[in-house]
Amino acid sequence: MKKLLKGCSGVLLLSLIFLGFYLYTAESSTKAPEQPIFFSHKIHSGDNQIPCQYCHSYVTESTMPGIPSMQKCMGCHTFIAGKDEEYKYDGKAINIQKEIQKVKEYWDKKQPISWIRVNYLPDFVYFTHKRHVLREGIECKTCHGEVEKMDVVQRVYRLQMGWCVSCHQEKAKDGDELTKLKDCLTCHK
Amino acid sequence: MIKEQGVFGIFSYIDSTVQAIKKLREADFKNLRVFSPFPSHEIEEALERRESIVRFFTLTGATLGALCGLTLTILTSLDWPIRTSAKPIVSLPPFMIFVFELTVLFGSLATLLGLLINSRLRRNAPRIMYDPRFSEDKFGIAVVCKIEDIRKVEEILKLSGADEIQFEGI
Amino acid sequence: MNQESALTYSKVNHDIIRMLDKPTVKWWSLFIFDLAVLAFGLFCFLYQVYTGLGVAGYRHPVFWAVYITNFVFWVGIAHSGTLISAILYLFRARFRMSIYRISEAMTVFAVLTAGLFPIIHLGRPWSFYWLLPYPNQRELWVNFRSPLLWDVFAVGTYLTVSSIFFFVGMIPDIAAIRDRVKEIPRKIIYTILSLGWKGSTWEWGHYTRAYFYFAAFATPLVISVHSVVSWDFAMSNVPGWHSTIFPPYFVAGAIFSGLAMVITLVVPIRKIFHLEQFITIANFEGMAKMIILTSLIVTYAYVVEFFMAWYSGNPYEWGQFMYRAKGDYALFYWIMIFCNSVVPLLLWFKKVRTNIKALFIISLFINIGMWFERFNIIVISLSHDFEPGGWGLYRVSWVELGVTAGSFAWFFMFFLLFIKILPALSISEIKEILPAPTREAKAR
Amino acid sequence: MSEIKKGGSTKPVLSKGEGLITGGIKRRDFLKILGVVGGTAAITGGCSPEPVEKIIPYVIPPDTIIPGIPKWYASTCMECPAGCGILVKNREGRAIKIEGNPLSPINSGGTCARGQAALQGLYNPDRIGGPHTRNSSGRLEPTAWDEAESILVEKIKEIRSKGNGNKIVFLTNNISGSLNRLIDDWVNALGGRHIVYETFSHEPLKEANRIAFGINKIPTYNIEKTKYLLSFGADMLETWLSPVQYARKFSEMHGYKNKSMGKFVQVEPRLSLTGVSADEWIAIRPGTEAFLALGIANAILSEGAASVTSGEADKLNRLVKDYKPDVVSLITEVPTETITRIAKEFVESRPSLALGGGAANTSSKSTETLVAINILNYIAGNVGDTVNFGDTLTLSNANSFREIASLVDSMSKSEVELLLIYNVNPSFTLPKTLRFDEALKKVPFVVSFSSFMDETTEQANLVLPDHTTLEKWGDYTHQDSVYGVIQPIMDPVFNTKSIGDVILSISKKIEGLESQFSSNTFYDYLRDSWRGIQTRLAPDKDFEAFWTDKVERGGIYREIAPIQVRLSQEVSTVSFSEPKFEGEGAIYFMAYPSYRYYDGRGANKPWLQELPDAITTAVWDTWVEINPETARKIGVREGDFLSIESPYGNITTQAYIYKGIRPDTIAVPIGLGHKSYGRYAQNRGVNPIEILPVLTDEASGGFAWLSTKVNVSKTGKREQLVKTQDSTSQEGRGIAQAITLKELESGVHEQHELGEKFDMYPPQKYIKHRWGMSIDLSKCIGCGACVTACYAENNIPVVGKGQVAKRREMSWIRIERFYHEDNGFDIRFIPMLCQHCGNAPCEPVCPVYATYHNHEGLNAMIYNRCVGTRYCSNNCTYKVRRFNWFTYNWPEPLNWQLNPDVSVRTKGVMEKCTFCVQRIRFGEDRARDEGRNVRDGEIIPACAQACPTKVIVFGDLKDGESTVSHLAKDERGYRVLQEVNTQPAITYLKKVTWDKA
Repeated sequence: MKKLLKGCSGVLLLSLIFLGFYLYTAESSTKAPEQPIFFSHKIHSGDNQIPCQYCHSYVTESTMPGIPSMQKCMGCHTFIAGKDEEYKYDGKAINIQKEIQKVKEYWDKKQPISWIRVNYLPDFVYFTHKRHVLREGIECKTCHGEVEKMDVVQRVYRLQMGWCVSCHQEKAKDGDELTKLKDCLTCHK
Repeated sequence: MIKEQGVFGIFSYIDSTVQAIKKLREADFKNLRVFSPFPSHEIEEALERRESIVRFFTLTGATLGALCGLTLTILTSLDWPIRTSAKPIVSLPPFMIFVFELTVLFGSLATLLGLLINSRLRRNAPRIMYDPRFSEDKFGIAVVCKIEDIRKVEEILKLSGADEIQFEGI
Repeated sequence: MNQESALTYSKVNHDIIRMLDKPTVKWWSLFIFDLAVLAFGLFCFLYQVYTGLGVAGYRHPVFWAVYITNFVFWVGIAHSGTLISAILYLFRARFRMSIYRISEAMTVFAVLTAGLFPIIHLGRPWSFYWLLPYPNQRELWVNFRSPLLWDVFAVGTYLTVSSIFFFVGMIPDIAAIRDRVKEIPRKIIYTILSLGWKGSTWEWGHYTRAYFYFAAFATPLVISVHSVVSWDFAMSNVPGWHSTIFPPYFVAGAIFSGLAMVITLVVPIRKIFHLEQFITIANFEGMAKMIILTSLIVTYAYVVEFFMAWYSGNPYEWGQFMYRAKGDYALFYWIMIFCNSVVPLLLWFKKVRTNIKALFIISLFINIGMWFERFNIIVISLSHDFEPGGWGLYRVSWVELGVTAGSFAWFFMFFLLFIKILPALSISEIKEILPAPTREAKAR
Repeated sequence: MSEIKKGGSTKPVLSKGEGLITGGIKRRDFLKILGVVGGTAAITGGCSPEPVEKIIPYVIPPDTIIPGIPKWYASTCMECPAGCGILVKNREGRAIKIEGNPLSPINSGGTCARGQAALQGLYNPDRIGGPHTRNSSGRLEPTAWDEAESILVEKIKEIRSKGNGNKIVFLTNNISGSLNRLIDDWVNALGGRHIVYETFSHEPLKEANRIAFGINKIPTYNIEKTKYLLSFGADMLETWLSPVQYARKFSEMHGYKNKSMGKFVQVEPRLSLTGVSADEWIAIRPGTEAFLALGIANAILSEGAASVTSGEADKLNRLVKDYKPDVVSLITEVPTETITRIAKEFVESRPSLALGGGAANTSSKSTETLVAINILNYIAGNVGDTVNFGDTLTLSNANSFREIASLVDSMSKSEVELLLIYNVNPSFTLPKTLRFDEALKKVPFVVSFSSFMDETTEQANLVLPDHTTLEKWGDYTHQDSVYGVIQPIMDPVFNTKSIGDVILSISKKIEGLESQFSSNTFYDYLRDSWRGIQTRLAPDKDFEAFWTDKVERGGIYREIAPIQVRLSQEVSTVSFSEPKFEGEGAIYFMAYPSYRYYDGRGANKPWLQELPDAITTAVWDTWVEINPETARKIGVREGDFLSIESPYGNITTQAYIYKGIRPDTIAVPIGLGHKSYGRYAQNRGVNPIEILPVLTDEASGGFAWLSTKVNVSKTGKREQLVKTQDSTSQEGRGIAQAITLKELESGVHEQHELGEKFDMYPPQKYIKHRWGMSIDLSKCIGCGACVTACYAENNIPVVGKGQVAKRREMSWIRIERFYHEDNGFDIRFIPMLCQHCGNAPCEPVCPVYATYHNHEGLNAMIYNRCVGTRYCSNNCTYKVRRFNWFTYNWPEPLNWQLNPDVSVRTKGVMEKCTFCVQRIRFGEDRARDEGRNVRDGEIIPACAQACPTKVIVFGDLKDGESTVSHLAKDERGYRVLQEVNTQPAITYLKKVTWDKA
């Protein structure tokens, strides 16, 4: 009888430890969402070498990077119709031209495309891209992963507090700076 | 566990029980097991048992607790130093409270452990060499002995006034 | 102890185990009513969690009220249990033997009740676990300088230790029950609980030793716990809270209220189960005397608080205490004085001390008085502190009353179950104080 | 349209689509990127579930909006006729905060609570969503714009065909500038009349000036220059003419600097908010101010101290000879020596200034009173110095009440066929006895341009809702020296249309008008009229440059010097007598304009409703102020419902026992008691105007507000009067401290030890800054602008009357008021907010570090870490922490105003003043980007910014050169409850009082 009890408690204890460990280091990546249009970052910034800031133009001046306007899309796609060929993406075959056609339709309807959000921060977190990209010169992929290798962007890091803090800790040069970087008010207002 | 064998006497009176114990020990039967419905000093003395070692468990537990209290508070405070009011990051006076609490906590748990281990409280129900009346009003002496000694033991128990005598494992 | 001579070991077993017979209709009806009240309390709590703490009567600047009052009240109740079982054990006070099991049970259940309130009163109860120092991905720890965290540890430890103490003390008695009951489910349960206790000498040896240590731990613990609870107030700077006298004052108060609660519980049990032989007038008198003592200590504290407020010339303190005596809450203040300082004076008379009915009524008064003591300390101080611009009044809401009622139901639920499932009196220890049966005695 | 998440909107906004692609003012378009408004979304627990969120890009990016970066646009506030210059913050296409325009000479940076609350007019959930017309069943039903306009066109055509153009009346408030011109021309072209109605139009001021100086205008007053201010019931810090301007000037005159300050004496039966700031309150018998003025004049003249020509002297002497101080004393119940003393002080401390004509004290003899006051100013040589007739008010153009009355009369005689109503609400602001509503029924067709469903609009046949000021183009002139530009801060929230555009577009459809009103939009019309201004003021400039410059600066600001005027002959014809009071009652009834609601137009803004009245701290309701003596007589306690009965009706409201009012007078604030006007205003409080008689100031035809005697009786009903501060005494605890000028001059007064004294603990270490604040009590007038500004900046929820009754208001800063009765009755204000203590009691008690002391001296509060033990607030010495008892909501579209840089708190967390940490961070970031240190005064919290009298100074205590660190060492400096050794970062400067005789 007591053996059984012991066993139970043992299992419980272990599972607790594992849970703690998971919460401590959890960095799962989520699968790519189904976007309204098949937009491949790989083709744009990978194959065609378009720099991130060409589309996400506010990244160095504002808190948020900005999602490219339809106008920006059409800026190129009035001229680039795309190849009329099947493009392979996880088992599916996608016709690039058709996808670009969709963008044109949106444009003609003067209707914005509603993308599914991939990288998400809770609302009580204040993160400024400007501060990180412009001043600290942190590369996009540090947080977003190698987007140029992804067709449909998916989240690479869960962007949890512990993850942010660890980076802040590394970046600090001296005690004072550490205090500043680990000040709660840095991200929570 | 190995099947024990021996003689097993049940008494109604404490003094006769004590007497029997004394006699048996004189007769050089040291492996006795005595049962009583309440902790009895006479019997303890008669058996000349040494001090329980539970106290060592207690000591270890308590010390461990104190250390845990100290390290937990100090290390976590230093891990992310956050200034509240003008108080120092490591402010020992309040931390002492945790040292104390954890001392008591771990101490008690260790003591419980010590009790369970030492008094072998692990089997579900006593099967052999036990009589339900022990928990009520009877005393008992179980003598583990060689087969040739059985008669002798029985003799002693009878003389010292055992109400009844049973034999285990024979 | 004259009638006790009639007691034999087997009678002890018989009488005490008899209490565990099939519950009567009365018991069941009581139990169901109790559950109903508990359900209502639970509803109130959930309603509060869903809508927000606003449904309670809190208002600026009174941010703590009935919930914390209940917390302190129940923790206080708990203390006398440990006092009777542990401290008196160390002092070898014989009159504890017959009542300590009940008071110990009371301790455990009271702590279980008290422990709920810190969570109930939280603004965001669902994240109460943030008060525990556990490793998390946020790399955040807790603030060990906060009295509230001292509470977490103190109460947690107290609950664990007193439960162990409670259980260990019962092992031999459970064994006794095991050896008597026949019907299968109970047999199995008691067998498991008794951990195969045989009452052999080596068991007794370690047992007594361990029990002694538990007592030795519980004694300072019980004092520390209520000191910590008092520090929740004393460590702040609120006039009426910030006072060095608080720890002894609270500990005394706790024991005071606890003893009263023991009487409140024991008197009916004694009556219902005809335990007059076990629980004698002498037992009650012993408690009554301790009540007088603690009542005097508490009264002394009341006086000293006032004196210090006046003598220190601190306008905030003095303002606070004049407000207590004359302000909006004066009624509650005087109720407290009457119940805690005046009523117990009756116990100076042996007639009253030895009159069960009188004791019972007085104990009820004390329970009420002590509840109001906590209410006064918490609410009145908060409503009238440093900054006149921030002063405001508090009114209790039905939700708070519901939860409070629920907490009593919660406590009595455990108690009712205890009476029917576990030995309410200590079999083996009562035997200790009976004269051991010897052949000489027989012969004579 | 796109749905925007929490803090955003799902309300479809017409023409948004077009707005995006075709012309329109793109920079003001709504943001289409979701998540960036996330800042306004609620905080949740530790690890929040991650909802599927949409991000929606612009179709075409607006030219100047960068998501996440605020833009400021200059405009003009239209919450009252003062027309202060404002700057409006635009984030992601939304107006989220209003601040005073530092360039504007009117308010130079400050605002009042009403100005701050203009946003809640813009986003008011009860605005009229689009044009409405009355259907057959007599109910107003929505319609389309062209539909609505054509209805109006048809009506006008019909009327003109009958040749009844003269029966068209356009009733507006005092809209000066281009719109005024447009309406004038337009209605004239139709043959009708344009009548300007202002509830408080101060006709007696004009008339008195005409009589005394032959100038039929309202001048401006250079209060800042005066050393001695004598006000006969002018509530210049509340609603009188230009409150923010005069508050600023007053603080310059009365604020303590280098060992001196001006003196301010207030003469009025009820101690008003303005009077509270006075050094001396003279509780004069209602309506007898004239005699006091004459008495003073008499004393001055008999002393021969007057600076007038001998001729004038005789003339005046003849006028005032009967009013010897002792005589006057009998009439006015002001002691003789007081009169002579004031007379002495008034001439000796020059330049002095005498003011008068506050609405509440306007009696049937106000013109005479003001003539007397003019005489005072004249003989003290203030006219042409502190009284500036060079720079007069456009308010002078408003029609008198008498004219309004005659309009109502002609309406009831069905002499009006078409009534167009804009920005006025006569059925609320006119006394019931005038029977405006009945008259309105006689008008066949009524058009309202109101954006809100007020009492008058409810009776209109056609409703053509105008934009609010923040959505449209326009201009406004309050005084000759200022041309303010009104520019749209954002696209219209609702389907509304600028009145100017409506007039222009319907003119197109009416023959004879199309040529005269050729401009396509009012914007063009406006620019044309500004071309005129440019050719007048800056002929050499190129217009576009001129225009953009003015739009950026918010308008044209000039200096106009005072002109010299002499006393006119007519003065000597004036005869003085006591005013008429209607009703047999024993008690004077005073209905005073509320500084929160003005004439009632503020009542639909929750911020103003929840802003505690400075004197009573009451909210969300009306009350009647009654002297304790009188109260004792009729056995009234606070909260009792009193029935106030005049010959014209009675009102019932709760009593507030107030020592600051004469025993023979009771007072009720104007502004509440609306029958409609939206959820916040409706059926709340009572409207004292209802029981006033139609009595005018005889000479000027202005409405006589102080003209009734009433009976007061108990109804027996009693309720808690909902207010935010119960205690009126500070129990000698030195919360709001004061010091006399003498003590300061002599320098003998105990100075507070402000240095960090011995401490068990090591001193706090501050890395770069230690933010601190100083609050000068000698300047605080208790106007509450800071409170409302804080609500706007920090997303502070409004909790409503029921919750305030439980003292659960959420304001981070509160104005505490304490009554002093030691020598005379006197009230002190003290703004109380988080002191950001160096040794904060709240911090160590939090079990989860949700509040702590950061390296910049901020007492940080991390909402999302808070579990809600509330211990911090218990331990807070100043009780400035607020708890979220519930999750509070902002009804659509009020939530559009939420500041994206500040978390919206949810139920169960503590919150409090953060010194506007978001602004601090913004300033620091900018400094870092520009590679420099933060400049002193660069970072200003919302409260300090809004304060019209610049009471609050914010800065870095670590930098020894900063203003605030100097003030922290000021001799008047003290810290509230510093004996508790919390070492606050806020230093209060003691109020300075003149030694009372």
